[in-house]
Amino acid sequence: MFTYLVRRLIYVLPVAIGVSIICFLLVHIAPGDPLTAIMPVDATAEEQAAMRSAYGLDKPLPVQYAIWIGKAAMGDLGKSIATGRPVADEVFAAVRNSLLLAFSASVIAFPIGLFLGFLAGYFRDTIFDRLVTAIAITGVSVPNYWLGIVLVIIFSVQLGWLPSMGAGPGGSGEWTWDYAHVRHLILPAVTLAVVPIGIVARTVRALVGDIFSMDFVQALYAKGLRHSDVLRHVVRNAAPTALSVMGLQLGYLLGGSILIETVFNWPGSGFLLSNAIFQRDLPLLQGTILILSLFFVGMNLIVDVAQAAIDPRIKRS
Amino acid sequence: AGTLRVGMTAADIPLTTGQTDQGGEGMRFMGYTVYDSLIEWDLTSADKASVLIPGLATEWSVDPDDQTKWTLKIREGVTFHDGSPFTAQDAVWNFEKLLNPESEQYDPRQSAQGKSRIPAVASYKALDDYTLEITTKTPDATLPYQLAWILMSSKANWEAKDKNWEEVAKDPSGTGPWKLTGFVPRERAELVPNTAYWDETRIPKLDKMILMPLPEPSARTAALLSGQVDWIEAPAPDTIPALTGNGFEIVSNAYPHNWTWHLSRLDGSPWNDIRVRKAANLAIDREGLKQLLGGLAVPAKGFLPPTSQWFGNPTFDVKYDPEAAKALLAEAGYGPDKPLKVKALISPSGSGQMLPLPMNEYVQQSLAEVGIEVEFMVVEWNQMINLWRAGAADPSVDGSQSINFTYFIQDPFTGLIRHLSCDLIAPNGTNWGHYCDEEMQDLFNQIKTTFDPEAQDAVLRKTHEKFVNEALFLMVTHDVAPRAMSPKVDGFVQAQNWYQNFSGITIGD
Amino acid sequence: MSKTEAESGQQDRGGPGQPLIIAKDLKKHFPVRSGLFSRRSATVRAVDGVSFDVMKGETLGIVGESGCGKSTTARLLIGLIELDEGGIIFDGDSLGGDIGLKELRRGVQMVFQDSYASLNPRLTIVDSVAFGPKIQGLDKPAERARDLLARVGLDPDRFAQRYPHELSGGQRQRVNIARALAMEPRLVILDEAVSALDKSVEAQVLNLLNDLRREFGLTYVFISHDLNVVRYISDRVLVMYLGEVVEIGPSEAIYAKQAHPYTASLFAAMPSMDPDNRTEEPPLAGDPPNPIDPPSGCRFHTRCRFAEDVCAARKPALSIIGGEEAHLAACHIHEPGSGHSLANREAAQ
Amino acid sequence: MTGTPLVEFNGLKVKFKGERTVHAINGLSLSMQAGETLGLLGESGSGKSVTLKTLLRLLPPRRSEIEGEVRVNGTDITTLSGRALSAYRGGEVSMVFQEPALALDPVYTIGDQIAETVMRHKGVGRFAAMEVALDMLNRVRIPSPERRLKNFPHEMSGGMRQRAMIALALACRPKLLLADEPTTALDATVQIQILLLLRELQREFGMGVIFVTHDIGVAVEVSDRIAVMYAGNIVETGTTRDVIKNPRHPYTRGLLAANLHGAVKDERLDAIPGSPPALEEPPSACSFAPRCAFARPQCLAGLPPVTDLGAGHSVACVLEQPAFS
Amino acid sequence: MSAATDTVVPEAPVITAAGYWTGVLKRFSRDPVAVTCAVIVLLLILSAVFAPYLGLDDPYKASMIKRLKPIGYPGFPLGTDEQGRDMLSRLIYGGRLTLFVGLVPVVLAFFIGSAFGLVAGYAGGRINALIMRTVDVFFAFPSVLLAIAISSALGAGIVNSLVSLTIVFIPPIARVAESATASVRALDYIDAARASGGGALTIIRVHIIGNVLGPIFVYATSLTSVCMILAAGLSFLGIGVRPPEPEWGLMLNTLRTAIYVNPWVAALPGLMIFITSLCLNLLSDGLRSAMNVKD
Ligand SMILES: Nc1ncnc2c1ncn2[C@@H]1O[C@H](COP(=O)(O)OP(=O)(O)OP(=O)(O)O)[C@@H](O)[C@H]1O
Ligand SMILES: Nc1ncnc2c1ncn2[C@@H]1O[C@H](COP(=O)(O)OP(=O)(O)OP(=O)(O)O)[C@@H](O)[C@H]1O
Ligand SMILES: [Mg+2]
Ligand SMILES: [Mg+2]
Repeated sequence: MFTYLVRRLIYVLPVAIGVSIICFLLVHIAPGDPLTAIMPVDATAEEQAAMRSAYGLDKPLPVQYAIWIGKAAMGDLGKSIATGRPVADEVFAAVRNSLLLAFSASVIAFPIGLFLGFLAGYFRDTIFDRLVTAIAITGVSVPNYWLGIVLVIIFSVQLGWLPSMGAGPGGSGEWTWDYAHVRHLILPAVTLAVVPIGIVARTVRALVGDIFSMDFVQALYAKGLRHSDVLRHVVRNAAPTALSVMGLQLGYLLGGSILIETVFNWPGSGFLLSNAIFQRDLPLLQGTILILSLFFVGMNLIVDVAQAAIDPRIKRS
Repeated sequence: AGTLRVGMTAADIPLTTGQTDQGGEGMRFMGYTVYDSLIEWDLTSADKASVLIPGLATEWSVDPDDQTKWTLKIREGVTFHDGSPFTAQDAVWNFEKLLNPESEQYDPRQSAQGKSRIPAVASYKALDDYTLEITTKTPDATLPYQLAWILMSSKANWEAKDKNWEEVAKDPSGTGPWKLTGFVPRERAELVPNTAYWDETRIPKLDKMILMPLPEPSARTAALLSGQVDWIEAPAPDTIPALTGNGFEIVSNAYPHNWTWHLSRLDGSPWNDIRVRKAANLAIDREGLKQLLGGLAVPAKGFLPPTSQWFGNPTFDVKYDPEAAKALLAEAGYGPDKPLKVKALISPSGSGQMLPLPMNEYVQQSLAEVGIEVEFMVVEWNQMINLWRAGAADPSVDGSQSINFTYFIQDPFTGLIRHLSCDLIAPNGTNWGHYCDEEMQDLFNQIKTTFDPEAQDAVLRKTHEKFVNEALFLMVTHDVAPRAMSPKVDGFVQAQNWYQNFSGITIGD
Repeated sequence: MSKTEAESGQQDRGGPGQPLIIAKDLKKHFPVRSGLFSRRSATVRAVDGVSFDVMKGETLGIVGESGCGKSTTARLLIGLIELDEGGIIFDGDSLGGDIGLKELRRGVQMVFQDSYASLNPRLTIVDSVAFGPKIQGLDKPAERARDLLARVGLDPDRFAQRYPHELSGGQRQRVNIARALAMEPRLVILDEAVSALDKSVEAQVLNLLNDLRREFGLTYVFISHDLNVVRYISDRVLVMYLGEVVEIGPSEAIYAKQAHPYTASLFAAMPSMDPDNRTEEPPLAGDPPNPIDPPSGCRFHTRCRFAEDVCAARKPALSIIGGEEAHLAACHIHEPGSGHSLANREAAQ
Repeated sequence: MTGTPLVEFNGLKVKFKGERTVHAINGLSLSMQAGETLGLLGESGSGKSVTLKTLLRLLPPRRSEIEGEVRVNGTDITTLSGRALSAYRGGEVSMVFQEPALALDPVYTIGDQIAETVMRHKGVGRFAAMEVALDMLNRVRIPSPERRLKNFPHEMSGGMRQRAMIALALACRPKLLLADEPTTALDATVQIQILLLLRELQREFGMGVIFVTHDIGVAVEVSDRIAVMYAGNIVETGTTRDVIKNPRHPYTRGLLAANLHGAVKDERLDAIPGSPPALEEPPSACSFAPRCAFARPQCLAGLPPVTDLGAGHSVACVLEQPAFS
Repeated sequence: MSAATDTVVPEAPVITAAGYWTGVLKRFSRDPVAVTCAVIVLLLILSAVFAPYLGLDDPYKASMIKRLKPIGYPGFPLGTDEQGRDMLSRLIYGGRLTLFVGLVPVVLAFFIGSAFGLVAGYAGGRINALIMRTVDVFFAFPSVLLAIAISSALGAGIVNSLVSLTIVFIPPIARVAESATASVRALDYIDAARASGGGALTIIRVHIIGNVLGPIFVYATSLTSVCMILAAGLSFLGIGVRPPEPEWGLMLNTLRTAIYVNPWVAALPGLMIFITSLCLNLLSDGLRSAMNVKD
């Protein structure tokens, strides 16, 4: 297990470096001047040049990368051009909020997805299966940013039950687990949960269906096991894959919530990202994408390792 | 009493250290609230254009012998939120903060926002605690307007924060009617009244004001409708029926802002022909456009809003008269068989740009009806700013003959001079269209050298008359800075200004 | 036929006395990943010094347990995988020297065990058969293919345009044979070509193979684990164990008396067909060892009931059995002076 | 023949519905006594596995239709359900599958899987069940059984897995063991070990065994009686000796010839031509007739009658009718 | 010829020799849901392609007095948008761009990704490592994030959207192509073809492409709905198609504020995205089961 872990870690390194290079290059292939957004519109050429060198944007690309990655490794992602605050602080604060949202969405999505998927896989080719498949396909087909808007109209504007935006009363920054805050979480989390419900349900359905059609299930019945015992075996067999699907979905939720966060003004990484995009805030853009994708890489790693740990079929040496 | 929660259009809390960012909104919510400037705008009246009034300086005058030398009397008894007194030395310290890169307190971020606002200032010194002397590079009568930009932050606080502006940002100190008690980047800022404010009439009546950045218009509306905020800036026009229908109030007023096409005056530009310019101005049904904007617009009668103190009495009536437009075009040699083709730079969005796309399309159609065919070059807002800086002659504008921009036109410089002055031709300045006219230049010089405010206003009126009579811009409309608020909000008077006074507001239950 | 033979260079050159193919000391070790820090990455010694020759017109049977390297040997012979060591001489021409892979493959073709996996599911069978001739630029590949289909008992009018999934296993294997023959090879390697077929169909295919051999003067290398089949079809038999040859000889000789204890066990493991005389004692215990770490010395010593110290210490060489030149076995018992207690008795006999 | 037969099929018919209909078993009748080993011999697709699965009621209920009677120890098992069915499965009858690698749950240890069955049927605790599991592994002669108890299936070799599978099947001392080609996936040297092991355990446990294979040699090694299946029916049944030494059905004879035992090199083999029928329709005549060298017009007229040749030897072929002999 | 005599096979009913795709088509046509979806998608595509000939209003023609008219307003069956443009016309023209931006990247990625995957899968070794490790790097980004990152870097515009979405979808397709190729590569008939002297390119062309394209294609079709939603999402964020082009995501964005005035009209573009992606998904599922490709 240990060597597996180490090998997996070593394998992650080049990927992480590749990711950082892409993050770095992304913002440099962009046309236009990154400082535009923060300079007063009528700044003179010298003022612009001075600012450019203050932000280190006048050095050759490889040098900029080396400086950037060196600092990044020390936890210093530079300062946001727009706000002057350390990018790392901004990103981590935002990622915390995104995580909160992603976890909440998972808490909604995974049990539902698992439940539906399992039942559909179990009752394969029945009306119930069709129904679940329909739900699942609807889930993956609905543009969730649109759904979010629709939910806001219904539940915030029309019914006035739930807040439409923000992560707390008065845009509060400190999250606490009280009703006033949790209210804010409901709509975005539900919206975000729709896609993973579909994906998890579909995957688990296929998985459980496949497992049920495997020989050993017949052998289990042949042993005289009851239905419930056989289900236990099936669940145990499906668990590693289902877990890894859910892990990946969690990663996707974190990286893919930008549209939802924009719709709900949720102060998370996606919202930060869209601000960074809009303001062409280079360091912030780089930092956010880097952190999110590294988080995703890490999530993949955890998923793989966890899967290896619980799935005896995967060779661990 | 009560707490006012405001949904701003900015994406972030403006810079808190003094000189703000985030444009006019930054100054509005984080500038004139927490800070004061030496000379300020009168924000008490909704009926007339606002004028300059004493701020931290009680009076100012120029030396009649040396018209570059200004003396300002500093208000006595003013203290910062941290308790330290405000003196002439503090004013000097604040100028150094913006203008002198060698100084300890130099802050590039504030400098980036403030330096270009006071181009006239050459030097400054404190003659005593309450007398400040400012020397300009050349005689410049617009200095008071320039000084209205500069916000004064506390030196004592900066020193207490280890001379670190980032620390200051978290707990800033100004002399303004509001104190910033805390903020979460991109989420909220909390302001409470400064009960020791020097102008008792402007001590806030509220307990608290909370600012929330809500850049997305429909998110702002939803937030207001669902009771998460009490006040939103710039509600989308289409949401206004829904807002008023639900008992929310829309407040608006004209203010120094215009939405124009800045025309290229390079050789070969069709806009060099005054008949074409006038024709275009006559082709647009501004009332129809107002409808598109939900009634939230003031149709342009000139470059400045009709209520401006500098509007004057232009002879060219900017109105909708397509027949006259067609006639003018025919005179200029264009007609149905030979339509005039022009290329126009627009962007799909941008702060303060109102609804650039629908509006430009409207303009496009209006012009098409009289025989001007417009081809758009659509670029992103940030790119647009670059192209605006680059000027009409730059290859990157790709031969576009106009650029759609909204202008902050609050003072003589930003309102008139910067657009057409020969020495500010892009890329050295913001004269995008390369316009250069002797007579105009002469008027600009007069503005700068007329130190008597009344006389200066007269020159400004004359200048604006020339703007209009020669149809130097395609003058379309003015924004009215709409804001929507819950019926609980009371006592707000919307001044004809970019900035507003929040002190009189109370909030009921 | 003579023209195409000339084209594909398939004439006999060395005369009947020269073996059609000689395998000299073939070695193939597959690396397998093991622990991250282990310097020595493990290898599967799939084929480890295998030598034999195949005479023109004869059928050499190869038998051995699963994983002993039969398929690897076959793939080496036809150049599908690269040799690590050793050499192949085809009718006097050495591979790599006198002839290249291309020439070798014209002379050697192969039929695989999995009749389904060895046909492209998206090609009609006539296209599958015609593929080789087309590549080689032989003329009228489609016609040739139809002829061959007819020859293997599939009426081209009914079958030519079918897809593999529309055929039964036996029919697919016929197609595979036709496909191999389309290249006009002189040597056909049949890697478990009949193992997956039902007994009744297997017999049909064996009959077909015998007919074709006679008709085209083919030489076969016939790999199987069914000793009955091998005995029926082979002139000589080669027995492999963990990548090595343990015994080789004329099939009658080997079936009459197995010299190597492993061969003997293999034969003893055949189910008897006599209900009155059923097998009472398993000849061997346990499974074949892992080829990743083969036992030292004689690789069979871990399972051999005659094993002595010498067997673990030293690898036995192939030595002649019973004075018959063609019959060789690699066992210390048959190696006089090897130090094995039974060796002398053997010599004395 | 004494007492009730252990297993008795009476006109069993199994039909699969779905994308295409398959009449897998067509009126199969067969009986076997307790303690007897029956070899079920036949080509691929002849319905051997379906017969066994019917015995265990493992056929997919929604896609299969079963007609006829199947009695085990006198009870008609086609009517069993719920508790009775699970007590029957594994307790009275258990099964060894062809591919132990697929028939064992990959994520449970061998020990767990055996113990689970024991706990289910014997109602003992986990500890006691593990003891039984260990004992069983010992009996099937798995080396170092303590260690193997904790192994997952993929950590064992093919032969070992099959031994474990057998241990599992026998853990509850069933009266009937079904073995579906348990040795086809194994090497010859391992196969014979398993066959002998099964034979020995059968004697030891005194259970009845139905052993499915397509290899006559294997059938000879283990079975007391042999039943030859073709296209979903039994064409010939008798003691092993009778069937091997005196095969009467042309198909049995063909199979024996195709076994190549004693075939002379270079001599043409008496191969059965063609391939088995597709079974899309229920047979209305002798299914083998199209491939039969001795086919007569009568063969195609109707289902062949079953002729009892005495001593339990019976053949379903018109040629054996007295009219022909 | 004696061998043939005893091997003439008395065959059960001869299965008509039908090509693989005929079978797929047959199975597909038996799936009512998939067929319905195929028809809807086809209609959408046709109406998009032939939009100019449908006698629709000009999708760009604005009218300030006819703004945000409700569904069923005379002359505007689906109402008008915030600039008084005909919604029906804009939705149909919008389908044009949306489908274009939604489908073209998948098509491009299909070709490019398949090419990479084929080469990597067939060549193995170093080449495989080089290609697949690069793919891994791109895989390390959640797709939405990658699309947004690239699009925001390149700026708004149709071409840029196409580029960024294509880049996003190349890695997953390459992965599927690689594993499909590698598994086909391991089959005996490839060895047989190699033994017949076929060169790598010939073998890829004759024996591999035909067998891997199916699964890759099915996978790619399952990406179309993702791609379309994503493309519309980019426009929705303002980094996709630029106004005033009618594009569903963009329309959704510009109509967002109109949701208070005329929620039904404002919901239409989202509904179109939803219906289309639903159909694409169901279509892809139908195709998958018709082609009998496992997940
Ligand atoms: N490409 C390969 N990579 C790694 N190991 C391999 C490879 N091919 C074969 N081996 C290993 O080499 C050994 C010999 O394999 P080979 O296929 O030649 O055996 P075989 O005698 O044909 O077995 P079988 O009877 O099962 O077909 C086996 O242990 C196998 O796992
Ligand atoms: N679940 C099922 N659904 C449909 N058809 C089936 C099913 N199970 C078996 N069949 C069909 O029933 C027939 C008999 O199958 P069975 O598995 O009993 O054959 P077998 O004699 O065991 O063959 P083998 O030796 O290949 O195992 C075959 O034609 C098979 O296709
Ligand atoms: Mg092999
Ligand atoms: Mg079977």
